[in-house]
Amino acid sequence: MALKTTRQAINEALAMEMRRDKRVVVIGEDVSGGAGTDGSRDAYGGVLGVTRGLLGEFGDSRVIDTPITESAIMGAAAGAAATGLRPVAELMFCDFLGVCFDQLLNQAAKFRYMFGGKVKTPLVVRTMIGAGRGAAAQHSQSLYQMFTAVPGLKVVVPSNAYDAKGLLIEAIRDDDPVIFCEHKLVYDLKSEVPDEAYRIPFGEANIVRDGEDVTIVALSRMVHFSAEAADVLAKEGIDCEIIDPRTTSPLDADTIAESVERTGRLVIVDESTPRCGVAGDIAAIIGERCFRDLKAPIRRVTAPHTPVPFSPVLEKLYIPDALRIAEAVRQTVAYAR
Amino acid sequence: MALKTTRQAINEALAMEMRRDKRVVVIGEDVSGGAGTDGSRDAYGGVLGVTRGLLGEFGDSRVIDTPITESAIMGAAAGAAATGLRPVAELMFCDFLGVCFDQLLNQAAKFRYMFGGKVKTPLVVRTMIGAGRGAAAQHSQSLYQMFTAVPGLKVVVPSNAYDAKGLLIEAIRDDDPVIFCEHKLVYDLKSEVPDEAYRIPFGEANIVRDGEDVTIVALSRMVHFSAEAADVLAKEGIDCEIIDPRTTSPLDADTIAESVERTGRLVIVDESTPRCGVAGDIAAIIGERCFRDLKAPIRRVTAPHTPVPFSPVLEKLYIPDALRIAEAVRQTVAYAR
Amino acid sequence: MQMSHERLKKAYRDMVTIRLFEERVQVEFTKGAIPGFVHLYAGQEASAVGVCLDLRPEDNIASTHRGHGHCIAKGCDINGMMAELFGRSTGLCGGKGGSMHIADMNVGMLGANGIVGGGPPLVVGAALTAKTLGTDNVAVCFTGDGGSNQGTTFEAMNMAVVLKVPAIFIFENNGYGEATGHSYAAGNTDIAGRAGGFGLPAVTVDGDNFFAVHAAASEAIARARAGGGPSVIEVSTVRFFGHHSGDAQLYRGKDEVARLREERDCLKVFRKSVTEAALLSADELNAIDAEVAQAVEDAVEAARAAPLPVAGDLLTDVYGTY
Amino acid sequence: MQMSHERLKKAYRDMVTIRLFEERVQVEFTKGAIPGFVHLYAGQEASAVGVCLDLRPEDNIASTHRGHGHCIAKGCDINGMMAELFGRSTGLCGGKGGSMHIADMNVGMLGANGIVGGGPPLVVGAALTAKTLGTDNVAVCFTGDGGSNQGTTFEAMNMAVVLKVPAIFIFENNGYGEATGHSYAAGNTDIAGRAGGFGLPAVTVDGDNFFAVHAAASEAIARARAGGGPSVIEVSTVRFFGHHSGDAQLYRGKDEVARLREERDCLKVFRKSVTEAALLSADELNAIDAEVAQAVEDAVEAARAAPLPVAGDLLTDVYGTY
Ligand SMILES: Cc1ncc(C[n+]2csc(CCOP(=O)(O)OP(=O)(O)O)c2C)c(N)n1
Ligand SMILES: Cc1ncc(C[n+]2csc(CCOP(=O)(O)OP(=O)(O)O)c2C)c(N)n1
Ligand SMILES: [Mg+2]
Ligand SMILES: [Mg+2]
Repeated sequence: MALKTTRQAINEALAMEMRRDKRVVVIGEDVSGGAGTDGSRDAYGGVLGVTRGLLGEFGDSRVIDTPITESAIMGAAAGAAATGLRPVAELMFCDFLGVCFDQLLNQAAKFRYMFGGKVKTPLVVRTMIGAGRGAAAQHSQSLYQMFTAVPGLKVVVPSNAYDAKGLLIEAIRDDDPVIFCEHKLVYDLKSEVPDEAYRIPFGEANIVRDGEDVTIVALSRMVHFSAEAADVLAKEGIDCEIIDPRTTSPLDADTIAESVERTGRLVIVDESTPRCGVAGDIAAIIGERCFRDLKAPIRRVTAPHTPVPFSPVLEKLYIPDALRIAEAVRQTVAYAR
Repeated sequence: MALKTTRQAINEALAMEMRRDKRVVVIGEDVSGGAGTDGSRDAYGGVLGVTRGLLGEFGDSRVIDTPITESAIMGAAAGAAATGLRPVAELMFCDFLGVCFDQLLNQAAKFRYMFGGKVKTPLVVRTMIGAGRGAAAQHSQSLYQMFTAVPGLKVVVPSNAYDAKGLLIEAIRDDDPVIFCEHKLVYDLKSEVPDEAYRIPFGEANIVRDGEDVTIVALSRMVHFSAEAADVLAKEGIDCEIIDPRTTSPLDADTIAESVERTGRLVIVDESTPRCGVAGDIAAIIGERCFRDLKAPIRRVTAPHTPVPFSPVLEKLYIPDALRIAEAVRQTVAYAR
Repeated sequence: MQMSHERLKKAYRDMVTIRLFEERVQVEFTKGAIPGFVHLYAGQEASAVGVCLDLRPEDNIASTHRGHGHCIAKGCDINGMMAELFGRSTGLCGGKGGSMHIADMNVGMLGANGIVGGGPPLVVGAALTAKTLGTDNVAVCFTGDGGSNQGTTFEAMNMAVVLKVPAIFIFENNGYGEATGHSYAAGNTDIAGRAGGFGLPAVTVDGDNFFAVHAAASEAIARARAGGGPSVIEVSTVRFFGHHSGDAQLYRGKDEVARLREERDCLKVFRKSVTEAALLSADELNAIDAEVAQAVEDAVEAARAAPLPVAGDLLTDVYGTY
Repeated sequence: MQMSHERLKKAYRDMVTIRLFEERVQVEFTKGAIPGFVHLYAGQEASAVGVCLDLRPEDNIASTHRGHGHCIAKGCDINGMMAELFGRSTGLCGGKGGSMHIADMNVGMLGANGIVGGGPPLVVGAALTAKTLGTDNVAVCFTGDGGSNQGTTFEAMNMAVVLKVPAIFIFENNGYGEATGHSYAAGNTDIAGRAGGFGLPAVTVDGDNFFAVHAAASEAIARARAGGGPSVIEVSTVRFFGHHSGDAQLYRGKDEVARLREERDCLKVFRKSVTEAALLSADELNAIDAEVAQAVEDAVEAARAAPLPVAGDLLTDVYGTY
């Protein structure tokens, strides 16, 4: 085992699966880069370098650069998946779903059901989410709620390198379309990652920290901010349990419910916007299941209902942080029925 | 006042606003029909005849047929709205958002914020929602949750002719982009509709029926099924209050909360799928606000987490109906903490 | 090269099957036996059959909302199709798909499609599978004149050229997208001409003439199998029914349909040409007509008698595991 | 027709402003004073300025992620722009938009755009406004070679032809979309040729030559104003910096940028041609250089000193009423 960044973990998962199964191909804009230029190939390896090196090992018939043409990329990947490949397509930023959503919403996601179960679509779409890099309104969203809302899609939101590797391998071996949401600011975070292949099943939440007073459910980067908040709160005598669902579809409501049955209190932390989001979704599910157990209202800590602002001073206020999480937890714990 | 269908009410609202303001134009596929043919113009007036007759009065410079090109339609409407028109664009079926979502999600919805408040986008997108006509997986969805999730969009889901007219006039006069979701099976429903223009403000729910035992929040066609259920339940001695939010963004949480403070019980009925939907969204909001008042868990009656099946026997099971609503209400009322 | 007797008969049988299937669907739909919406393919038979005759089961096609003809030409069982239209559990999709979503991967039918422009990107993918796995399969996409204006269609053509995949784009130009004329909807009405600008061979053929369609398709398929990349074929054709069953067709000229049925019926054209050239006799053709009529009748009977889906079916087939 | 002295000076001033603005942004970005991502326009100045010189404030343009040049050419205030890049509340968007979302409706600048292919449909709309309200305004869309492959772009061109609106599509072909060569990404690398197939006049011009760009734009604008409908202009041009500030540019040939700066600098070309023809003197040009350098310096100073947005700004400007 060695410390690896999430970027490395994802790259490793891709390489291992491509070695193992020649049907696995990577396709997207600048997944290698340098095609049709006088300079070097693999010049990008993905805009943030996540797929770098794959071209050298697997060649351009399996690491496929494309024009700027997201509908064709997603559609080609869906069509290839339905006919025998296991493509890992890249949607550079999740914000771009708007130019290609049909191929996921109405095509890939619906094939299995609408064709009476006779078509499998083992497609993985890797896409970047998250604010915090000053990338403004059209490159900073966390639109996993849109994917989670679509029956037929599975949605993965890894928070760390270890999970990213195991979940991506699982995604590639899964026979349904999977949207794999990578947070820009999680790429450089390190954790212990085994060199060999391993799978993390979908729908199994990770209990990141045990605690007795309050349950915090947090997604992706928010897991880390929640941990910061929990450290602070521990000093105040508040003992937080932190649960990382890892996949929003399927959602491991059981693990969350078991925790809330003990703690009686739930705070959900989600970097995305509040309306029809994953935080509200979990609140509704747990609010119903744990009605008798809840000692305080379920609180959601989310972005405001606005686009992502550019100016870093505003962006910082936009993104939920440890301070806001801690404050929400305090209020939840202090709540007296 | 006269009894009018929702179809008539919408048509009337469009005609009146077009008469009043020459900046209002209607644009979409076959909004009149017959362009470039040897037969008659206005041959369709919209696939379900909602815009019929507008061409004759306003001409083809204001009732604009287009190719099959939803991105260009939505984008042109957004660009026209930002530069001085007040377009009412038609997205024939909401299911088609997948081929044009970017122009709403990243363009129209974000202009005002991302440009620092300096651009207004008085755009209305009329679109059809709903299952129940055997139109299968790609023509039967109710994707208002996708629109509601987008900061910057307002979302209207009228359940009857009276509301449709007043809300559409409001939408056209509003300076923000509004998605106006028309249920296929609400078009033929009649109600009393004044001949003159009137506005129904956004974010004001309609209390369709007063009751003391349980609050039912229902959207669009589900309002009628809920009323059926309430009639049945009344005979069993269960007194239902029915609230039709009319707009999901903005959402009139106050009216719902006031009702739940009295009844202590809430059932939400939503024809759409359950994950990250409007039902869950309302459940999360009210669960938090009315925590002390709730005598039973908030129940959601929705479609299952599947695409819409074709066969009418399955489609009937898919759509929430009065039976399922009544059963959910009974369980909610019977719930003992 | 002269087509074999067997192939000629197969071509005719497939075309007649489409025609009689569609005419019967119209009747059943009007009676209320078929729910939802149906878009009939009658008039365009030479296109589907001319294109598909040289395809193998391993080759894939993607279709449109007007998909019955493509399904039949690609080898879908008409019993399974009819049952699907009737919403029965014996349908090709177990009754879950309906007219707009008939698919059968066993014969390479990747699905009718309710989204105009939905199919072209998918076909680039099916062609990519062939190229990547080194088979000589090809993938064919049917799109209408209306769909030729959709952005996804343009993207798919460019991508196919860039990736040099064995994809063939067929544009069935029947002059209408719903109630709108192609002459209005396309800034340049020459679909093949516009497509050719994307850097692939593009031709227009007379869709009333099965042999013309077949010749062009043959060439494109052979090129694609040999690694020569994608092509476009525009088929100029006609629609005998409305956009969907029940369409009042006010946008069509007076007597337009009657005239087309008289002058531009690809079945009549085929019959005339094969009988005049003494390739098939009237008796042989009539025998096929009768056979097919019976088969369609049987399909309707079977569909009518077939079981409906059961409640449990609502929740199956959405995820492999979840 | 010879351009007036004033207009020549304005053209030069705008081009130099873009160049010096971008070079300064590169410095400030590298220092860390500018957050996020910036895509610099240096090398392409003749395109923005050649196209915009004949535009009026009421004419609209839509731009791309590489928008600074278009903004300046259309008349955006560089103080407001620089402050926006610095994320200040005095920025053109109050600091909420940043480099990729600069807009100023007062001068007809409908926004830079972070979505490749986002602009073309919007411009069809701006042109529709002009047509519907009966003004003779036009609307211009800038798109890159990369963006020329996006479906929305194709749709917009077709729609513009169908609606006969005064829209002009400029394709700035700098040979790259990020790290991918245009020669790879486009099945047909002749952007204007492919666009011409959509049924509108389409030409290619030398983007190093301001006068060539201006002549083509003039013609297209005049045609659009007169009701003659949409046009396409492909401008062949060069990018002096990387895709974004900080790009290592490994995909570029050795010495490629140095050579381009030497041989294909539109400012040098302009200078040479106007001095040789004795239209402007070296002194006049130098004076402009100095003036602009000072203006850019002032913009940076002002931006640095400007106030940041305050917490309350987070929640404003999202709905007019809610
Ligand atoms: C994305 C999308 N837009 C619009 C529609 C509605 N629609 C269904 S078929 C059709 C016309 C298609 O015309 P064409 O491609 O020529 O095919 P044809 O019906 O003539 O076979 C339209 C507009 C749709 N199904 N999908
Ligand atoms: C829909 C979409 N896809 C991809 C991107 C990422 N991206 C930003 S700029 C760019 C390259 C654009 O190339 P081109 O159009 O040639 O413009 P240039 O950068 O050369 O000015 C890409 C791929 C994006 N912003 N939007
Ligand atoms: Mg057609
Ligand atoms: Mg470029």
